[in-house]
This record gives sequence, C-alpha cells and structure tokens, in this order.
Amino acid sequence: MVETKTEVVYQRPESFTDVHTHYCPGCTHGVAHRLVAEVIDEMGLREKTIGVAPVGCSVFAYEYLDMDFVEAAHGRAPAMATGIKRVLPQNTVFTYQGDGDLASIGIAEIMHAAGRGENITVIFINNAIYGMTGGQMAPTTLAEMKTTSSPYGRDVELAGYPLKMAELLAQMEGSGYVVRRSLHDASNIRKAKKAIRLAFEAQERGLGFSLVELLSSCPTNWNMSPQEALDFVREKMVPVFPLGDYKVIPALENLRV
Amino acid sequence: MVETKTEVVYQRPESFTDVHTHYCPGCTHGVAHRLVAEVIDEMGLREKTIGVAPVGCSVFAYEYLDMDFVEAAHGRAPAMATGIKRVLPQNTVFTYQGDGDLASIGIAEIMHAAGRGENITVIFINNAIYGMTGGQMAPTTLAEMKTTSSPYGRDVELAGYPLKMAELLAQMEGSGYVVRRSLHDASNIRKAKKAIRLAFEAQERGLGFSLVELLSSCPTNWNMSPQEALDFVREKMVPVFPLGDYKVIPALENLRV
Amino acid sequence: MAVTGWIEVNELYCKGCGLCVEACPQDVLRLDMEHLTPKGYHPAQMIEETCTGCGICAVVCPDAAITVYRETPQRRSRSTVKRRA
Amino acid sequence: MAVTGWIEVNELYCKGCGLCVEACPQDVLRLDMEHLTPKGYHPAQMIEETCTGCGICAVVCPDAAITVYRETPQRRSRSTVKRRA
Amino acid sequence: MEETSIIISGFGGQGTLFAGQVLAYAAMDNGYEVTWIPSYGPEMRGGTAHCTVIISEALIGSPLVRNPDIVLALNLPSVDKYEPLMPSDGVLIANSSLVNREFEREDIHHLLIPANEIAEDIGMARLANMVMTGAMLKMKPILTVKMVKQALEDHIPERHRKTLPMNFEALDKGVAYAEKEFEKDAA
Amino acid sequence: MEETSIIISGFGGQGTLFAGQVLAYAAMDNGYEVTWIPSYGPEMRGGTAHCTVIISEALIGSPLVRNPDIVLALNLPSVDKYEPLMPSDGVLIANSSLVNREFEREDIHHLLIPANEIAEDIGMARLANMVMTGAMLKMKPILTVKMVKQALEDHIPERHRKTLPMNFEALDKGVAYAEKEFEKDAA
Amino acid sequence: MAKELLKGNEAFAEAAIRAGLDAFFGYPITPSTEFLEHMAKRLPKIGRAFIQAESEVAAINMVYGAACAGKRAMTATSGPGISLMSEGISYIAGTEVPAVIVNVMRGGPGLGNIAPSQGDYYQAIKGGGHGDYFPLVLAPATVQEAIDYIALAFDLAEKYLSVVIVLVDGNMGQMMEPAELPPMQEESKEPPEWAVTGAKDRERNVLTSIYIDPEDEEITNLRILKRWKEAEKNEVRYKEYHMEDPEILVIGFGTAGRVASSAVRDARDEGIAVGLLRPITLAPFPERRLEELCDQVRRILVVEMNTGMMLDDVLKTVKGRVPVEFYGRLGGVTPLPDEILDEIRRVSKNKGEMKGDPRNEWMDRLEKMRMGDA
Amino acid sequence: MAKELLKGNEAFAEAAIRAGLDAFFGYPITPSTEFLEHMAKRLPKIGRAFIQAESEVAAINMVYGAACAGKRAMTATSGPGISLMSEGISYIAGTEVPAVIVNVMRGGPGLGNIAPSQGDYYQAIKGGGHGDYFPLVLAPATVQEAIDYIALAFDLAEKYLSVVIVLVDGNMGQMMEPAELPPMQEESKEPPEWAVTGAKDRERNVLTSIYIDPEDEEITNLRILKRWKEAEKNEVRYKEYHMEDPEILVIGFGTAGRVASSAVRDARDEGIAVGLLRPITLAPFPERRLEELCDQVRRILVVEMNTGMMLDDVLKTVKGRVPVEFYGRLGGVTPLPDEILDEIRRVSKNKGEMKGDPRNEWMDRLEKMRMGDA
Ligand SMILES: Cc1ncc(C[n+]2csc(CCOP(=O)(O)OP(=O)(O)O)c2C)c(N)n1
Ligand SMILES: Cc1ncc(C[n+]2csc(CCOP(=O)(O)OP(=O)(O)O)c2C)c(N)n1
Ligand code: SF4
Ligand code: SF4
Ligand code: SF4
Ligand code: SF4
Repeated sequence: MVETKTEVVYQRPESFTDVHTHYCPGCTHGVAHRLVAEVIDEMGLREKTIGVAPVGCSVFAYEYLDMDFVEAAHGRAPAMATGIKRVLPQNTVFTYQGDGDLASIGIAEIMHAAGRGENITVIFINNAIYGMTGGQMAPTTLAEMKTTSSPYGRDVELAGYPLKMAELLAQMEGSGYVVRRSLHDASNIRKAKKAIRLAFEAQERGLGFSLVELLSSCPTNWNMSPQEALDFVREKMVPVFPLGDYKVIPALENLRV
Repeated sequence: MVETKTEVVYQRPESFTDVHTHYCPGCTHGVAHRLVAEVIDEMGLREKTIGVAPVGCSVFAYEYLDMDFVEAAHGRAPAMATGIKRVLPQNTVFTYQGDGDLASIGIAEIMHAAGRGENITVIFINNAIYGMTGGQMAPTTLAEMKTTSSPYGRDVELAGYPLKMAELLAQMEGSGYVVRRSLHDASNIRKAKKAIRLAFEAQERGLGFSLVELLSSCPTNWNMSPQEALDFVREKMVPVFPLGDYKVIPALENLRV
Repeated sequence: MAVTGWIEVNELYCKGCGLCVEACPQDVLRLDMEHLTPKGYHPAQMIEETCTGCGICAVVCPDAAITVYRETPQRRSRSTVKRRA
Repeated sequence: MAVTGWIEVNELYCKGCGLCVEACPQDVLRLDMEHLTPKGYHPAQMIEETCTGCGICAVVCPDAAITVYRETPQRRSRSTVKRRA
Repeated sequence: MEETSIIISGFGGQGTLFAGQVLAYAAMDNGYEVTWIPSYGPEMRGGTAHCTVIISEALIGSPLVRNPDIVLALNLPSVDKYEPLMPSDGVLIANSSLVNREFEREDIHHLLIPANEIAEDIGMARLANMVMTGAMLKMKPILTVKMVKQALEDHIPERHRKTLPMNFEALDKGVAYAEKEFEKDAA
Repeated sequence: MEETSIIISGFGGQGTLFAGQVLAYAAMDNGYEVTWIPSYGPEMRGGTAHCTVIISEALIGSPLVRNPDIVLALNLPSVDKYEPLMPSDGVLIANSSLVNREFEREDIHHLLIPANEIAEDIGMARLANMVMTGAMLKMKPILTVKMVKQALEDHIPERHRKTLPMNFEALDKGVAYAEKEFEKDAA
Repeated sequence: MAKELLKGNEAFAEAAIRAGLDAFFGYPITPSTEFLEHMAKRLPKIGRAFIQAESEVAAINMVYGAACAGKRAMTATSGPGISLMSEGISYIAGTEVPAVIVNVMRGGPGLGNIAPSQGDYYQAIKGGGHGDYFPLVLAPATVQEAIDYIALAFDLAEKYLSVVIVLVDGNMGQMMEPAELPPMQEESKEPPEWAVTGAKDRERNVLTSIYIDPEDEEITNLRILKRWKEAEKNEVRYKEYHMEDPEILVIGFGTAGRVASSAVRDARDEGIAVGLLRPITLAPFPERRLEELCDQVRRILVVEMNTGMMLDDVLKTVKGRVPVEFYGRLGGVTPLPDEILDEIRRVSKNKGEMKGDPRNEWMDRLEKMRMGDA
Repeated sequence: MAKELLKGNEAFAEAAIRAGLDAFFGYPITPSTEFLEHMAKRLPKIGRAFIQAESEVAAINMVYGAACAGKRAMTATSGPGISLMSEGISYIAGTEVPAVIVNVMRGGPGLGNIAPSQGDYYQAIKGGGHGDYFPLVLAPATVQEAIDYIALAFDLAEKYLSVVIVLVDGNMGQMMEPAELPPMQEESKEPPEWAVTGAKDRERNVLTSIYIDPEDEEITNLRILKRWKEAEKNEVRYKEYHMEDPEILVIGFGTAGRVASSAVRDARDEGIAVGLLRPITLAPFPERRLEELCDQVRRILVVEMNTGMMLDDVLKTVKGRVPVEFYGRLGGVTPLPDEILDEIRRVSKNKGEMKGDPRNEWMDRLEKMRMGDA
C-alpha cells in the first residue's frame, strides 16, 4: 500500500523581495541575485548583512535583496564596504559589482581592498560589457568582440586585452578566497552557489578578502536570445576566463558546505 | 718604450642638466635619473623624447633631465603619457614614478596602461615610502616597517601587505618588458642601466608596455645614513621584492645591448 | 513507480525568457503564446505531466519565478523491513 | 706596470653622502671635513694616488658629481706582435 | 497646422522611438520644423519608453509639452498616463492588444486598435508601432501616408531594409482599420 | 616688550625650526602670547628652512612679519634675504662658519659667530642653532637663558634628552662668545 | 550642405571632428554616451586618437597629455564624471593649455538620475576644481547652436589657453533636430611653439602647473585672471527674444531658456510685455547687457533647472535695482511652457518689493505644487 | 586643562578624536599631512578605525561608508585631494548623511605649491561636486578656534545631515599656538535610526543618492535646500574687531582676516575709524550682519588670499549700497600687516565711486607691486 508526500523542491528565497526586477529577460544578474539571497538565508546572515550596490545594471540590487543596503559611487563599492566593515566589524558586508564597475573605473579600489585583506565579500559579475549604459566595451570584453564603443570589434592593439581579475586579485596576499564560476547552465549555477557560500563563510571566519567572479550574460547588449547568450558564455567566455579556484587559503580547503 | 693615453672613464651625461638636485644626500633618485640620461644619450633619443614627471620627490625631474617634459597629476602619469603617445606615436614617451604615485593613487592608470599595451616606458622607483610628504607608508612599505603613518610598524592585518607591482604588471597581456632591479651597489646599478636600455629599446620597436622597477633608498625618511640605506635595500627589500625579469617578450630576448 | 512533480510559474516575475524551456530535461515547458503577463511577456507554462520535479528550470530561472513541487511515493512496509535488518 | 687613474669631484653637485667613499675598492676617497661646499656639505676628495680609474665611485654617485680619468700604458711593440700572430 | 505635438508611448522594444523618428523625418523632408525627444535610461529596459515629436511651421521653442495633441499608446500604462493630459479634441489611439479597458474621456477622439494582432498577422510583432502610426495618419492627417512611406524608404536602417514592405503593409493595415472603425461610427 | 618677532633661518637640518620652538615654549611657559610658524615643504630638503616666532604680551594677530626684530641667520642665503628687511636697531646674528661676508647695514646690531665650529668643538655640529640662540639671548634678552634652558628641559624630544647637557653648553658658549665680542667693541 | 535630422550628442561629436579634433578620451555615462560612441565609430577610420579610458580621471589626464602635445583634444561626460575630472581640469587650467570639455548634465547630486538638469552650473562656472582658475562656459540651446559653438570652443580654448566647458542638459544630448554640419576642416596646423613634441632644433619645452615659489604662482594666477578679463571683454554671447521694450525680463539658459521662449511667445500673445535674455556664454556672463536692461524692465524672472545658481550672477549684476524673482525645477524635471507662462503672468501682476533671497517664495510655491501632485 | 603649545594640524586632529570621532580615512598631502599622522598615532591605540587609503577617492568613499553606518567619520586633505573627492562629497550630500571634511588649503590651481592659500573658497562654498547641494563651511583663524569648531562641525553635520567643510590654510595647519584641548568625550551614542547596521528587529534601511524618478529627486533637492535655509537662520557665526562706529569695514576670513586684525589695530592707532568683520561660517555667510553694517560704513575692503571669491558673496549682499574694494594675494602668498595697513590708508582716503569689478583696480596695483619686486 502506497502513500505519497508533497515536498517543495524549490521556492523563491526569503531574502528576495516580491518585486518584478528591471533586468532584461534572461539576464543572469537575476540568477546571481537569487544565489546571494539563498546563501544569506541558509547561513542566517540577513539581519547582520549590509550590501553595497554598484553603479551598473545592478544599481537597484537593494530593491530585490531584502536587507540593509547602501549604493556606492561607480567603482567605489570596495572602499565604501571598507568604511562600513571597519566600523562594524561584526557585520557581514558584501559588494555586488559589474565588470565596468570593478575592473575599469574601480580597479584601484578592488586591488587595494584585496591588498589590505579587507574582510569583505565581493560578487563580481563579468558579462564582458557595460550593460546599463547600453553596451560599451568593458575591460573584460573579448578580443574582436563588437560593442557600441568598439564597433569594429575590440582591437587589442588599441583597446588592450581582456583583464583577468580573478587571476590578478588571487595574487594579492590579502585575499583569502578568489574563484571564477559561470552561470551558463544549471550545474555551473550550482557550483557558483557553493562558491558564494564559501566566500561568505570566509568572511564569517575572518579569513580576509573573498571574491567570486561569475561569468554572466547580457542578451540585450550582445543582441542575442537569452539561450544564445548562455551558449556564448560557455563557448566564447569560458575559454578566455577559465573557471577555477585561484586562491583558497588552507583554512577553507576542507570546509564542507 | 711606453706611451700613455688619457681617457675619460666616466663623466656626467649630456642630458643631465648642470644643476644641483634637490634630492637628499645619498638618495638613489639621483642614480636613477643619471641612468635614464645615459640611456637616452646612448640611444640618441633626446630630441624625440617626452618625459612625464610624477608628483613625488622626483616632481622636479624635468629640472635635471634636459628634454621636453610635462608634469602629471599625482598617479596619473601613465594616462598623461598615453594621451601624448597616442597623438605623437613617433616620439619616445616615458614616465618616472614613485611607489605612492604608481602603486597607490595611480594603480588604476598603470594597470590599464599595461592592459592596453600602451607603448610607453615606465621607470618605477620603489623606495618603500612616501618621500616628498615626509615618510608615510607606501603600498610597498615592508611589513612591520615604521613610517609616520604606521608609527607602530606596518600591521599587515590592518594596513595590508606590500604590493608587488612588477609581478602584477607582468601578468597583463599588454606588457612587453617588465623587470625589477636594484640600485644598492655598483654592479646592480649597471644591471639596472641595461634594463632601462632594454625598456626603451622595447618602446622604439613598438613592443608594448615596458617598466623597470628600481629598488631605491630614502635615507632621510628611513632615518639612516646613505650607506645604511643601501644595506637596507640589499638585506631587507630584495628578499621581499625579488630582482628578476618578470616579462620579456620573445622579440627582446636575444637583443644585445 | 515514477516520482511525479509539477511547477508553478509566477506571472508577476516571469519575463518569458525561455531559459527554463530550454533547460527542462523532460521538455515539458513552453512559453504560452496565447497569453501575456501584466508586463507584456509570454509566460512559461507546463504542457505535459511527465515533470519529475528535478528543479532544473527553477535553478536557471533568472527571475525566481518558478516554484517546484514533487510527490514522492513512500512505501511503509519496506521501511519497516529495513528497521529490522 | 699598473694602470693609474684619478677623479674630479664637482663641488656644485657633491652632497657629501659618502657613498663613493664606501664604494671605492682602493679606499682612496674621503669626505673633506675641513671644507664645505657652497651648499654646506663636506665634499668627497681623493686622498691617495692608487686610484685605478675603475669608475665605481662614479657609478654609485647619486649626483653625477664625479668625473673619472684613466691613464693606460700602451706598449707599441707588444701590440705589433699581437698583430702578427 | 501651427504646431502639433505627438507622443508615442509603450514598453521598451515596441519601437515607439523609431516610429517617432519616422514622423520627424517625414516632417523635415517636407519642409517643416521638427523636434524629436525620447525618454531614455534604465526604464528602456522592460519599463516604458516614449518620445515626443513636435511638428511646426515656425521655429520650435520647447521640445516638450504637457498636453500632447496626439498620443499613440502602445500599452496600458501609457493610456493611464496620457488620457487625463489630452486637450479636448485631442487624438488618443490605444493598442487594444495590451489595453483591456475603455476610455474615460468623452471630449477627445479615440480609437482602440489590436495593433499586436494585426502586426503578428503580417508576421512581425514589432510592427505594432507602424500599424498605430497608420491609424493616426488616417485620424489626423498631419502628414500623408506617402510622405511617411518615403521617409521610411529613405531612413530605415540598412539591416532592416528587408522589412520595408512589411512596414508599408503595417501602415496601410492601420489606415484601413481606422477607416473601417469610422464607417462603423458613421453607420 | 609689546611684540617681538624673531626669524631663525638656515639650511634644512640645521635645527632652525626646533630652536624657534624652544623659544616659543619658553615664552608660553612664562605667560606670554606666542606664535611659531615654519616654512615647510620640499625646500626642507637641502633648501632653506626658517621659522617665525612672535612673542607678545597681547593677543597676536598676524603670525608673520615682513621686518623681523631679530634674525638668526645660519647660512649665507639667510643673511642675503633678511639683512635688507631688518628695521633699524634690529638684531642680526649670522653664522660665520657658513657666511663669508661682512654685513652691509650700519643701522642694525649684528654679530658674526662661528656657530658650526663652536658646535663641533662641543662635539655635535647640529648644535649651531643653540649656539646662535645663546648669542641672541645675550644681545637681546627677551627671555632669560634660564627660561630657555627650562623649556629645553621640559620639551626636548625623549630620543634627544641625552643631548640636553650639550644643548646647555651650546647656549652658554653662545652667550659667552657674544659677551666677548661686546667687550672687544667696548675696548 | 542640406539640413539633416541629427541627434544632439552625435551632432556635437561630429562637429568637433570637423573642427579638427585630434583626440577624444572619454568614459561612458548617460546622457552623454552617444558622444563617445560616435567618436568610437569615426576616429579610428580617419586615423585620429580615440580611447575609452578606464575612468573619467584617466580620460581627463589623457586629454591633458594630448593638449600638452599641442593637439585638439576633448572629452564629454556628465556631472559625476566632471566631479572626477576636477583635479585634472584644475591641472590643465594651471598649465595654461587648451582643452574642451562637454558636460551633458543630468539630475544630481550623487548618482541622482539621468534626466536633464542644469545643476552643474556652479561646478562649471565657479570651477569645480581647486585653486584660482576661470573656465569659459558655453551653453547652446539648439542642436545647430551646439554644432556651431563646439567649433568656437576650440578656438576660444586656444586663444585664451583655457579650459572651455560646453554645458548642455540631457535634452540637448538626446533630442533630434534638423541641423547643418560644417564641412570637414583641413587638418595639420603646425603645433604651437609651447607644445612638447621633442626638443629638436629648439629650446626644450616644459609644461607644468607647479610653481613652488608662491611669488611665481601669484604671477601665474594673475596672468590667468587677466586672460579671463580679456575674454570678458571680447567673448560675451547671448540671444534675445521678443525684446520690444519689455516690462518683464525672463532670463534662462539652455533648455530652460528655450522652453521659456515658448512661454514668452504665448505671453506676448496675451499682451504681456515680456522679453527673454538667453545667455550663451555663461562665463563670461552677459553682465553689461543685463545692466542695460535693468534700466528698461520693471521686474526680472530667472528660470533654471536647478536651485538658483545663475540667479547668483543675476543678483550680483542687478544690484537690487530691479526686483528679481526665481522659478526653478529640480532634479531632472524640465519645466514646461505652461508653468513658465503662469509664472510670467504672476510676475507681471506682482508689484511687491523683493527682499531677501528670491528663492524663499519660490520654494513655498514649488512645495505647494508638489503637494498638489501628490 | 592648561594651555599647551599645539601645532594646528595635530590640534585639529586631537580635537576631532575627543569629539567622538569613530573613523578617519585619508591620504597624505602637504600641508595637511600631520593631521593623518596624528590619527595614525592615536586611533589604533583606542580601537577606532584608521586607514591610509590608496587615494583621496577611496578615502572619501570610506568616509561615505562609515557615515552610512551612523558613525562619526572624517577626512583631511588639501585642494587637489578635495577635487578628487568631489564626486564622493556630492554622493554624501545626496544621500543626506553627515560627514566632516577638512581642507588645509595650498596654492593652486593644479599642483601649484604647498604654501598657504584661500583659493579653494569657491570649491568649498559653491560645491566642487555636481548637482544641487550646500555644504556648511567653517573657517577658524586660530588654533583654539579650530579646536572648538571641529567639534561643532560634527554636531552641525548630524543636525543638518550635511557635509561640513572646515576650511583653513597652510598657515593654520602648520603654526603652533598655545591652546586648550577639550576633555575626551564619552563614546557610544546609539546609532541613528537611519543608519545601516543590519536589519535586526526593524525595517531594513537603504541609503542611496539615486532618485531615478526626477519628481523624487526634485523633492530631495528641495528637502536639502530647506535644511540649508534652516542652517542659514541658525548657524551664522562671525567675529568682529574694533567695531566702534567704523567708517571703513574690512572683511576677511581665516589667516587673511587674522593678519588684517593686526593691520586694523595699527590703523586705529593712526586714528583711522576702521573695523574688521571676520566670517567664521563662510556658508552660511553672515549676510544679515553685513547688511546692517552697510548702513554704518562708508567703504568696504575685502581681503583674501585668492582672486576675490568671498568678494562675490560680499557684492551680492552689499548690492551697491557701499563701494567695495578688494585686496588679494595669490598663489600661496600670505599678505603681511603692513600691506593691508597701506590698503586701509588708501581706502580711507578714497572717496571715488566704484563701478564695475572691484578687482580691476586691484589687479593694476598688484601688478605694479610685482613689477616693483622684479
Ligand atoms: C563616475 C561615473 N561614470 C560613469 C557612469 C555611467 N555608468 C553607469 S553604469 C556604468 C557601467 C556599467 O557596466 P558594468 O559595471 O559592467 O555593469 P553592468 O551594467 O554590465 O551590469 C557606467 C559607465 C556613472 N554612473 N558614474
Ligand atoms: C591628489 C594628491 N594627493 C596627494 C598629494 C601629496 N603627495 C605628493 S607626493 C606624494 C607621495 C610621494 O611618494 P612616492 O610616490 O613614493 O614618491 P617619493 O616621494 O617617495 O619619490 C603625495 C602623497 C598630491 N600632491 N596630490
Ligand atoms: S542590459 Fe544586460 S546586464 Fe543589464 S539587465 Fe539587460 S541583460 Fe542584464
Ligand atoms: S626624501 Fe627620500 S626619496 Fe625624497 S629626496 Fe630625500 S631621500 Fe630621496
Ligand atoms: S526561466 Fe523564469 S523567467 Fe524565464 S521563462 Fe522560465 S519562468 Fe519565465
Ligand atoms: S657619491 Fe657623489 S655626492 Fe656622494 S660624496 Fe661621493 S661624490 Fe659626493
């Protein structure tokens, strides 16, 4: 004789507000938001967490992540987070930044936050483009990739080469956990979530600067369908920005989450 | 039967002006200036060279190096040099920067100049301190080192770890020649000069961004005699900032100078 | 006897991006072209009963618009047996 | 027969830092404590004749204050021999 | 016509800005003074996008107006926003495919047109803007359909040139629909 | 004494700023109003460094003056700069170790003192500043030597405390030298 | 050339190129971004320098470099970008080299929004950067004007060795209007003799903003001020509308002035004797002209898209001879003709004295209005 | 507490600490550096936050963060640093959180020099940053005043949710004077309810300067302006010297005002009826007091260490009722009492009208003088 039990396999996380996001259909910013919300819920950090939103498409992150939030100047989120963390060392402080914000205008602040081993967590969305302003070249834009400010494709001779932030930041002695993940399919999304979890665990344990770089899509400015955009991430971005753990300090290595 | 011939083994280089420098006695800024002047003379570049002076003790570099010069805002020399090189690609453009200028306030500009593979040469004076402003901590200040802004010694937990710029910049795909040398004795000074020569050769050949990091002394703010200061460079700085070639693109490797 | 599942798509959030449709291993999702959400999108819908409740659609959904349910059969008897062993 | 050399120290530039004194392998340099430069420093001076003109002092001098001269003996004969060989 | 102001408003991606530009080109090419000014910014994504077009015989001062003479509302929020602002005798055309309500104002000329359906029949949902433009040209002939087609011909982005016939068809279907409606009213 | 202004000037590293501070402390500790203001900046390296000390019974307005009542010139540039600026009856004391010229002004009190030599005799070249200060206190007793010694005692940086006796000796030698010179003049 | 329908930002950018621009360095920011995008499309094709810099700080210092090399260099941005450029602008001014900077203004302070505003007037006119320097500031109000004044901006920058700021708001940058572009200017003028180009067959050139001896800096400050005074004499520009013996004078620049022109037209239709003064050079400000008008008009209404910044310069000039009133919309709100018409009606009836800050009454009115909205 | 001989920068820094400073973020720059160095010495010992930031840009954004957390945060710098902070200052103002910024002014523009100057007056008063905001600006003139007003600065910043700038010149930062420090203030006031501290047992707090809907930004701009108007009513501060029915009024702030006080004293000795008004709050400016004085005095002399910036605010207030003359020294030159005395003598004899810019005549005089020097 057989009974059945109904379980909820998945539902919208607590810390995700009940509002329709302004992101374009299929934009993986939404996925990244959701993962952050899930991790914060699972770790029970919501009431002590202070988020720092960037200037970029995720400027309104605070409208979707239901916790205390500030909105930084373009690129300065790590400095602002530093100011907060230094006066509220017991709180959990994270920034959420795009590649223009973090790797272009904000590269000084992120390098030095890592250099100081600032005990904050950085969620870094690498979508190889400036989304909010309508598709200009980012430091992470791939060679030959067409954008509104590299209309003939990024000419590395004139516009330089894609910056690999995870690799650079891993070199800083102050960083405790620096990895790159991708959001282009379900299994990678699951791995990304684990990494975000570890990054916050690192902060809770005071192990220094933690950053998760997430390869993301921008269907709108790439002029692709959402699925085409994810395929582009897998086929074109992953080879240039290899996924992996670039810095995991011993104290974290055998941490199971 | 014996004749003798009198030769001048060494004399003040052409491009070094006939003025008493404002540098403190024993400061290796003077050595670095002299080497730059010698290389420019030997390569016959003086009439096409444009120097970019930083804000720092070497702010008056243009008073000693006898060629066209501009004076940049603190940390922005690479951006200013970029502006010049892009409109005068046939000219030789170099910046001369201290560690506060290049590694602290100017880290964004140097990283992106390297990232773009800007075809300029950078002479980077690493004296582990802010000289001009009277001895504050630099990003390159050694752990535990006392400065006027780290009076109890640099606490890496709060003030972070010394930045290794040559290693970081070597990672940028745009850089063609990135090395570290030291000015603490005659043989190292000779090696430093070779490196400076190669850096300018790289620019003349359009091989991309070139940088020579020079470990230097600041007897005044280290509160040491000039010789003690050089010993400090050899004993304390070299171990933290290993000398060596961090990036030499093939085209340069078998260049004899 | 197969595990069965189903999903609910919240039209407030769904933007009809279709990523869940592509991701579904059972191919039981479609965009409802007959219908527009208040925001003017064609929302995702379940069109077959063979959903296993794997949750992949929800994992890829950028708008956390999907809730996934699963019905798992529970065999009392066997479990008792187990307890004995 | 030894190569001989000598140096000139330009008092306009010399700051009496003493680095040349320390660096000189022949130990023929000293700071002249009897005398001050216009800028108020005790300049370097050569105090012995055994300078080889190696130039090391000039290489380390931060103020390019030193000019180094060398007198090299030239043996015609031997050189000719050389040419033959 | 001294000065006519037109607002075209809808969701981002519904081509409201382009429709406005086509009118602006047509006006300029036929010797009128004209200004075209868009809403811009993050709203463009998902949110509403609208543009204001002013066509005049004299030099144009303000490129913006509070009470537009003509409004093409491609979605419901646009109707809600502009219906109260219309001057009496103003012309309000709404896209019934996305607008499931009646008009409230009695003192203005209005038309409900299933622009999305018509466009999807033609085979390109994005043409709703042209359908509505056609209807407008019928209800308020500030410019002739010919002028507008010429403007399309001359200024359509190369990558879209292949859609020119469909654009024309959309315009015509819009005109036709408006005609039919009036006959109804007449009848 | 209503308001007395003192400028102490020399090469960086000659201790001009510290000498000024000692006077300022002495003045404050003895109930005077006082301001001390340095020149600062890159000149401090190699170039000249000077400070202005104003001692007054009333509140002090400007901390700077054009025509200082007293000048201690530790090097030649300082003499060149300040001799012309002195008011008549002003007091100008110059360090003959580094000043190889006579004074030009007849209408001021002046003294040439081999401060470096005297200091080096004591065994510390950096004490030239105190030697000159001593001479000044003799020529223009705005404060007593005792007050200044007390100030040194109370405010000398710890790391230099061991040099206190030498500082005192320098002050005394300066006083003595000035005395001798006057006897000469007298004779 | 025939008129084309041109989008502000693109038209300005193209006008700069045709005026002989050698180099553009910028960083994207709404509502100025099309400016940079147009440069990205055009400059590489014609072998001139274009870089999307890592930041506005880098961009302005690249401009600084290219300007020191004697080339025509510029950047375009919006308020937040100008703030980041403040140090560089001060350096350029202090080095006395020419540069042109376009600010397509948006709502502030802070991140604010991207809607059209005039809130950067102070920053532009009083100099956002440190120290004593005086940028020239142009405020065109139509796409055609902007096209014409961008070329002028370079000439003025070179004539007065000064920073020239072109101040427009988001409306100007985003709108399309029929306008005519000038022909492409022939390139390659000789570099000025002060430029750094390599010391070949001449004395070396050194360009810096450092004058370690205050006396030298004083002379420099004075030299810069005197150049500015020259510009004050020669370069004042403005436009007047319906100036037939007006009783009421409306003053507004850029979009505010343009919108006001519609209101003034309508007011004239109602028989109100009102005229409009639209300054085109905000610095130097048309003081002399305004002084003349003070003898003719009964009352002045200043209209701005900010909290009353040009108002300061008006008050300073009017010196209480005529009552001055103020109407401003803030934070990205563009006033519409009917509001300004209402204001003109009100002002034309108002005979009262104005004492204290004219903004006090306006604040109350605006607040009531906003309450009305809510 | 007894008086000690204190160096300006160190005294200000210590005063801030005793006023309950929680965090200091700065970057070295002459002539403000001792400020940072004192913080480096003291703060770590008492468990408060100190960071030498990588730049002024980072420093101000760290201050921004700490301020959002409801803590007393500050920075100290000089002109070039303020320029780099302009964006951050605008953000702080737009977010309506309190912060204190000390500018120890030096000669500019550009790199200029490190000598004392007042050339950043415009930048401080008119707001160097973009958008509509109004910092409060304090200008102490003695070490004791600075000590007292640093504490006030924090109170005002919190009362008006505003940026407060303390504007002194290099002289003030570098000089030593006897002064008395206040006792250490007890710490740990509750964080304000708007601060981000973690949303525990309360609604979450979000602090931003973004108002994407212009209508909201307009309300915000208005709110900030009204707070400023409040400050204008309540917070004006100034000091007067020899104000026994003066015929001549000298106006100067900071060191210029202090030097002028010596000149005024000497002039009184000569029997010239001259008084000195030294504004301590530059923003809000003591307008009402100046208006009163306009009815008493015959002529006004404004003395500044810049090209005549406060002069603007004086002219705006005086409205031509009294002739206003100007005397300024530039680029790091501090005027000396005898110069100002000469000016007072000259002005007291001068009966002539003043038309046009008062600076015109001064420029000629200054130039002659400099020629004299040369
Ligand atoms: C100082 C400043 N410069 C420029 C901008 C304009 N701006 C806003 S977001 C952005 C870049 C956004 O790109 P990214 O950081 O990659 O984030 P995304 O939008 O792609 O998520 C820029 C340049 C600004 N707001 N402030
Ligand atoms: C924007 C700005 N911030 C700070 C300063 C002050 N400043 C001048 S030089 C300098 C640092 C110099 O140190 P470094 O670059 O290491 O060169 P060094 O003097 O040691 O040769 C600083 C902070 C400045 N001039 N401008
Ligand atoms: S523009 Fe790109 S990054 Fe921004 S929301 Fe749209 S898809 Fe996402
Ligand atoms: S302070 Fe240091 S770096 Fe500067 S000149 Fe002196 S020794 Fe050299
Ligand atoms: S993935 Fe989410 S948003 Fe996209 S169609 Fe499916 S349910 Fe809708
Ligand atoms: S190294 Fe040069 S500066 Fe130093 S003492 Fe010798 S000669 Fe003089």
